[in-house]
Amino acid sequence: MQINVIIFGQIVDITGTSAIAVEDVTDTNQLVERLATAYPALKSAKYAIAVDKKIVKENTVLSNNNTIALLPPFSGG
Amino acid sequence: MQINVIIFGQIVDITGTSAIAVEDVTDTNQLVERLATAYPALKSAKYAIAVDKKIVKENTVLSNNNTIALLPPFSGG
Amino acid sequence: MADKKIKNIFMQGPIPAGFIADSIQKHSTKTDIGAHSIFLGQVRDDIIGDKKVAAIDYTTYEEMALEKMQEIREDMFSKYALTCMHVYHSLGKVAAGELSLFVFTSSKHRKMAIEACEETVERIKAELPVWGKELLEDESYQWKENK
Amino acid sequence: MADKKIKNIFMQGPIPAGFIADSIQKHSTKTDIGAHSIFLGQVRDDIIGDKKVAAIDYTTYEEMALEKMQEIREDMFSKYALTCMHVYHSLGKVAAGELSLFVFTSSKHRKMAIEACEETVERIKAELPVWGKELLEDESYQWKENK
Repeated sequence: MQINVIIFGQIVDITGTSAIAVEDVTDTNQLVERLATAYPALKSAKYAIAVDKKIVKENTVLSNNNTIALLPPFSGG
Repeated sequence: MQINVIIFGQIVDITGTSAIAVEDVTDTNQLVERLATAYPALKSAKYAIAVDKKIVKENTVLSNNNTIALLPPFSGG
Repeated sequence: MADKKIKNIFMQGPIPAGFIADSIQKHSTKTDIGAHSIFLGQVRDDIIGDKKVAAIDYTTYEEMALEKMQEIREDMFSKYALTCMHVYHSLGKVAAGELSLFVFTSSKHRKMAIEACEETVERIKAELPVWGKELLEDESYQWKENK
Repeated sequence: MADKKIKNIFMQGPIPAGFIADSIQKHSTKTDIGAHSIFLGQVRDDIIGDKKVAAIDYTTYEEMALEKMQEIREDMFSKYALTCMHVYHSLGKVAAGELSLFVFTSSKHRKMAIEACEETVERIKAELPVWGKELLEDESYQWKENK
């Protein structure tokens, strides 16, 4: 299964792109591992994962219908 | 000794004027009594007395150099 | 305090929205400001008995009010890390829907600006010798009371 | 929530003082309002290392931000007796001294307007997916962090 991930803020400085596709992941824990392998700098980066515009704190099962986003700490205002 | 008193807000509705002169008073307690005699409706009116722009809560000796003001409850803003 | 310049805060009639915009705009040169907090008091058309308030006519004991405002201002600057603070209060007639009070505090960080603004509004309501006469539709009136 | 209209809060570039004045002016027809509370965020020219911040470039995850803002708005209306509430946030480049956030709450009484404004600002800073990139004088940059 291919998961499409959209990326914001300073995390784009690490990935070099604001959208990536990750193959063969079924939950958010796996996604984090796969991202860390592809982009080692992500290991020390602070970010939250949003699934369908809601931040998830626990491991969450993913389907390719979900919208997945990597969100560094907010700094609006 | 003559004391000049300036009057504001709803207290003017009682006195009919915004400045009055009161003869032979030496302190604020006497002033309150004399005013109540002249304007009985003042007995039930709420007001503070300011001597030289400071509100006095205790009986205060007056001289004719003082600026005395009768101040009903504030309602600015 | 005797040698400090006492600022005037009173303006005749309502405070125009354009005046507030000008006041905000002037702060764009103060680039150490991160947060502004503004309070605006607007005249309500409350129902008194069976009549609406059409306007409030404000009067003050000006010398005392300006001296008291100076004291409040100094207290705010010593209590909070403010960059600046502006206060304007209407005198005379202000119709329902128009603005009668404008309190504007600015600081590097939001907490200071917000707290100073709120405290200033409370002190103005409680301590400034200003009186509002609520003019009703039928030209009768009632003296306003602050809660 | 699905059938409620989601309001846009974003505007390109800085929030002009004249826009704020127009927003205030529009409330003069709402004669049951007694108090307005306004918060403005202004870009500071902080020193980072030995360089000044010239501007902040704001980006957002717009769909999520608008959904979250709608949630905050609904919470504020159920918690406080508000007459109305308006929020605007800049996207793109906002220079030091310019305004990037405008929160505007109105109520019959001051306490409600003031508390709702402050709480909305805190929630925007903590919960809205918006990122500020501080552009320094020499065209290097640093990502802003909210405190």
